[in-house]
Amino acid sequence: MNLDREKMLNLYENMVKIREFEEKARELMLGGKLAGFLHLYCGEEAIAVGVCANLNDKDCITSTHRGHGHIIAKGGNIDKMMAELHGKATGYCKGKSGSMHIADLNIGIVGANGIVGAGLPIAVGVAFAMRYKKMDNVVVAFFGDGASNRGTFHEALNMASVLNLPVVFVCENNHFGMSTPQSVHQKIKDISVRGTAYDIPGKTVDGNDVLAVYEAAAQAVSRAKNGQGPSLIECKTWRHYGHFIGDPEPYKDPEEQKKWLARDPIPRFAKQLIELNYATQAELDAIKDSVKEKIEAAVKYAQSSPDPLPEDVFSDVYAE
Amino acid sequence: MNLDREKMLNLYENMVKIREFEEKARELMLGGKLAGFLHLYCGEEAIAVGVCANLNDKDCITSTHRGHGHIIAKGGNIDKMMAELHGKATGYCKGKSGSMHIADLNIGIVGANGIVGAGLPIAVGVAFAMRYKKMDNVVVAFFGDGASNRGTFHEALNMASVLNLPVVFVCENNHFGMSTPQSVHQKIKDISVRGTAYDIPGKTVDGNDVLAVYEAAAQAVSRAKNGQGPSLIECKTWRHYGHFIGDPEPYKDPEEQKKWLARDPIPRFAKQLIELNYATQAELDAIKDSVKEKIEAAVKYAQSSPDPLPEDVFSDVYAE
Amino acid sequence: MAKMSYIEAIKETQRAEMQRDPNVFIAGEDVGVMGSAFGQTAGLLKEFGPQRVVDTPISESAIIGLGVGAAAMGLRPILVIDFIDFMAVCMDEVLNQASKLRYMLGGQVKIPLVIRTQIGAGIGAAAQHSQSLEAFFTHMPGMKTVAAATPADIKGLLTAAIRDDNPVMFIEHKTLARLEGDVPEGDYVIPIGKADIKRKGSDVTILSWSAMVHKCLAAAESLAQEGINAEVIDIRSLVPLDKECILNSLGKTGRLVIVHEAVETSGYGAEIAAMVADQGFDLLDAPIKRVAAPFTPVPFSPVLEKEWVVSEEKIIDAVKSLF
Amino acid sequence: MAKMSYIEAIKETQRAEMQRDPNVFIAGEDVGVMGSAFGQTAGLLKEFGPQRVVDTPISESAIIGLGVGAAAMGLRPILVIDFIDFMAVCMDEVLNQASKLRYMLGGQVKIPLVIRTQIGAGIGAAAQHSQSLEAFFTHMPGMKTVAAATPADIKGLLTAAIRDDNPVMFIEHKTLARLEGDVPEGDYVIPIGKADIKRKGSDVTILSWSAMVHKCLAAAESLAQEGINAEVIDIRSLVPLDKECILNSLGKTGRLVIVHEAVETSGYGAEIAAMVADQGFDLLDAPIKRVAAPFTPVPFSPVLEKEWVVSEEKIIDAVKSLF
Ligand SMILES: Cc1ncc(C[n+]2csc(CCOP(=O)(O)OP(=O)(O)O)c2C)c(N)n1
Ligand SMILES: Cc1ncc(C[n+]2csc(CCOP(=O)(O)OP(=O)(O)O)c2C)c(N)n1
Ligand SMILES: [Mg+2]
Ligand SMILES: [Mg+2]
Repeated sequence: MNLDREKMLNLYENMVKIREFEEKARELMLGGKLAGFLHLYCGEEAIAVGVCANLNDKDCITSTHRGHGHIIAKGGNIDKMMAELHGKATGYCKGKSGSMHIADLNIGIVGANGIVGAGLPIAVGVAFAMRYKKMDNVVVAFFGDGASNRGTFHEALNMASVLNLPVVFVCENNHFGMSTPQSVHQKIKDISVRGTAYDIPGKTVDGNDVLAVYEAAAQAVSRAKNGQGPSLIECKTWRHYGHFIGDPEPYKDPEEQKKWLARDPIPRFAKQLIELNYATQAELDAIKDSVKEKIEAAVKYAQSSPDPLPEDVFSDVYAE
Repeated sequence: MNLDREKMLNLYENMVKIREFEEKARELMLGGKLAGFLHLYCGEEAIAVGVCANLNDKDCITSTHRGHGHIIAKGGNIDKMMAELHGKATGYCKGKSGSMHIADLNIGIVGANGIVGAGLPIAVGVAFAMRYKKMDNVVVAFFGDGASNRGTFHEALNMASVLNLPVVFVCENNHFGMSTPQSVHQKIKDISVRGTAYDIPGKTVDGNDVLAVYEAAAQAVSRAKNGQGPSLIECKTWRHYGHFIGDPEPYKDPEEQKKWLARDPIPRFAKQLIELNYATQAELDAIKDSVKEKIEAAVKYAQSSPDPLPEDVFSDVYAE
Repeated sequence: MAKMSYIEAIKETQRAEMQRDPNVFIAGEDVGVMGSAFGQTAGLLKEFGPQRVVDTPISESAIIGLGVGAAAMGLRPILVIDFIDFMAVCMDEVLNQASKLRYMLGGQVKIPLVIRTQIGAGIGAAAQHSQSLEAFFTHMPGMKTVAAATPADIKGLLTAAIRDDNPVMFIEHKTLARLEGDVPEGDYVIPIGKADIKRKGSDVTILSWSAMVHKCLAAAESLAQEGINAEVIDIRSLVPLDKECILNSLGKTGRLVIVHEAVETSGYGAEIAAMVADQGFDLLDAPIKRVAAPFTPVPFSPVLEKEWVVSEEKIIDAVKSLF
Repeated sequence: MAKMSYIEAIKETQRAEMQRDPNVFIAGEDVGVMGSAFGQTAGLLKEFGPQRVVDTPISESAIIGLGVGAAAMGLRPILVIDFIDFMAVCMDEVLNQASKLRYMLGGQVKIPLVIRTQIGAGIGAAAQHSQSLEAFFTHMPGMKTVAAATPADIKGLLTAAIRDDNPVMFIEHKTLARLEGDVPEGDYVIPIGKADIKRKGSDVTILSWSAMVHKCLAAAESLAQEGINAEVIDIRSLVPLDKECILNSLGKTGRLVIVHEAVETSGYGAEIAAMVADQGFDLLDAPIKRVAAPFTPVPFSPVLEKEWVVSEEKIIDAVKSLF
């Protein structure tokens, strides 16, 4: 792993930023401050961060209903995100999107998506455009284990394969589609084997190990940029909370939950950083504190921002 | 191969019946006697016949736009088929279906389908019902190489896998989806590898060898009937004519066409039958002659049958 | 009569029909262990087992396809697609398979399946989880479409839908989940195709379905205080439509306001207005008004969503514009 | 003016736009080597290469998804889905992605894509290859829908659709393939949203689109011989709709007959009738008539199909019923 200190601490900071953002969003939701559905990324931070650390601003991602982590890892502005969650005019999408459709086209965030599996074909289209325009870039499509059973997964991977497009398909296998355990929704254990069906290399990694994710993504990204086509990476992980806020999780085995909480990617990476002398505990604490401040500032920004005007309902339907 | 003479000759007769039916349909279409689209099964007869020889009347099939062969192999009545192609009231579907939606629920033909890939999920549902009703039966879903790229392929195989249902998925790989060669529509060579994605056993066989198809299907059917779940069989084959009648086939390599015509499953099986002393050429000729007579009779039946009444347009929309 | 919530009525009706007929089963995402996101199937897995309450992968085409195949074999599937927005991913199975199979096959099969799904905005679920797309299904010969506005109608219509030998879209509304109401006990079937006059009146006919019925009733109360006596019809069944009930009401009132939550353009209100502009033309004393959503996706922000969803005030204004 | 067929106009318009704008490309099944089933893209692969004329797998969701992603990046895809019946397998990409993305994202993107597809019965293609489903797309905010009845309209509307910054459903009709007509040379754009009065008249307004326009014109000629002078409007653009043109015509005639090939219930004729029953109520001297298909799938048998498809006689009868 040839990452310098700055990059390593950056990974850490981003993971913490996601975690704190999500915890704050949870608190706001439980406090009745946010409308709609909220799907938290807590526990899965190493994936978004490990993958996006390989991307530049012209590289793109498509995201999911559980998208906050991807957006933060890709460099999204948390003020605008928080404002969007509050439905404010200053939000990323002027309050029209809420949690599930956040995008920032300027930095390659093509959008979260409320339809499971819908991002994959769109990612293929973005990659098609990159090749068409002779851009030296790559698209990452994030999606879940549940989404890997949608027809769009199949069609998108096959299409990317035959057109040999620069796409990295990243499956976040948190072992559940909503309440349905992986063992109930598919017989295979490693979703990466599905690459076989398209002659796409598939790889399974520990999704709670940010460096392992980083490594796997680095290879896939360079493969794509070298014109060698798409890859499939499966990251095994676990969501710490329910599917959405309000989910009582009758389906989760407390033992499993305990086992996975012990593998929380953030303390785990913190330990590594300290052991390998990248940072001291105090330095990591300072990072966390500064992140927390930023999150508080984002909340303040959001809450002091104006609502959209009722007549804004009518704008942005058609381009002139 | 432990098939008795009667069964062997039956395979032959069915293959010839399909061939002659299709040649006659072609002649009628070119002569302006039939409306709509006509997709001929010529060249692929060994598949339908080899597979359906393993099925009884309570076993079911779902078919495709290229469905005549499946229906004949499953025991369909050629009079009613021919009448249906002519849009007659005596046709299988009272003239409402034409070539693409023929069905005979009494002998397990759940229906041809004009939407590529649509039969697969329906087959899964039929299998679900068989298990629900504790029937000791199996469903075969026929589909093409092109159809194997539709999302429904993926969803149906995965669903059949997790529910462990008695389905045999039979892919007729004739190397083209309409004009698009397999190499353009997918990077894999053997579609049977796609079973891996669902933990379903996949097998590739020579689809122009009726006995090889029979063998593979026999195994898959007994697997299914033993409660061991679905299988995927890929049969490599070739369509002798264009995608539909009227297709000028600018995309076909004449050399390839020649190579495959030399592997025509019917003369090939005839040769085997004679070499292995199952039949003499004269006996085979007699079979063909009798089949031809039946086809002529079917045409006569169809052409002398009444048209539906205009008011029949309104019936069969809803069940009372 | 028993008092129960809309959700309880959904659950209890499914339970009763599953007890009555062993061929009835439920399949869909999270219908089993979780009992569905809002509890619509809670407890059914325990009672009927995994053979009859099937937790499926996220594979909507395969879910509806499974239903079509099973129905063709004589079973009576209840297929759950949580939000009507998701129907877009399995439209072929609905439009080209379930709805057409009987006709294409010359009457050889019945396809007795029910698709239970929810429409509606109002909870900040944004553009892909808030639509009211019922009109699509009314343009599909072979399909029936019903929508229930009260717990009692849930019981009567869902029972009828499950017993119907045809595919039925059963439309629930997500904001009605906790609505309480009296529900008749025992066997209770509302024939599909019968509208319900939820308020008698003589001056204007207000016609609606699903959650909007309640807004229409509230608007009617306000209007009564201003001397306008509105009749409120809940059509309940979109296809087939109870034309007789509508035209009879119009014979009394001469004025028609159609209210629905979907966007106005090509919403099902258009069909009703068109039918009346032909068959009821001579009964009309005034233009036919539609009160519906603007032609935009559903926005997230509560401020925008409130503006988007039809309000009582808009209904009142439309009615008054006719006098 | 050049004489060309409907199909040639499709091909030549695509060619011209691809020459003009390097961001325009075509993707779909069999668009390349085969040049599409009826030659709509013949020769384009040779001229523009496989990068711009892309033969795809049979994966309609991925085709439209590819278009959405590419359009978001600034390309201008023409996506070919042979028959509108198949749109059911990629409805999510159209309804929930292409049409909504701009709005959901607060105006951050444009999605300038065209979906070229065919409607219509008349060639014995039966229930899954003969539908006229254009109404679905008119219920999707963010989407425009146009239909061309002549080679000239093909050129003008397809050019406009390709240059439009929004998703556009471009509806062709399979029975018009060989229709010949004069086509303006050079740059020729018909603004989307403008109806065309294809025949002037004063006694009744007959309104239609796509292939039915020709039947309406023929019916108008017959009616003229009986002393009824019909105005025939080809709306051409379903969304946005040229309400002004329709209401102006009605101001003259006071009578409206809407003709379309789709099944009547919830067809786009309903929307037009509803609009007129509100905004044009005072102009109406008679009920609004719709002439459309019965509420059944399209049957195969030529005898049945002929009964199913709207005929000149039915149009004439509907018009006469208003006098
Ligand atoms: C097409 C579609 N079907 C169902 C849903 C409802 N739904 C939202 S998230 C979800 C589970 C997704 O599971 P997975 O893909 O594993 O992602 P995760 O939530 O675990 O991150 C479901 C069923 C949806 N939004 N879209
Ligand atoms: C969903 C859908 N897309 C496209 C078509 C048009 N179409 C009909 S058959 C066909 C090719 C099918 O290829 P394959 O599955 O290999 O079957 P084959 O014709 O070779 O037997 C296509 C593209 C269709 N009927 N349905
Ligand atoms: Mg998951
Ligand atoms: Mg093929």
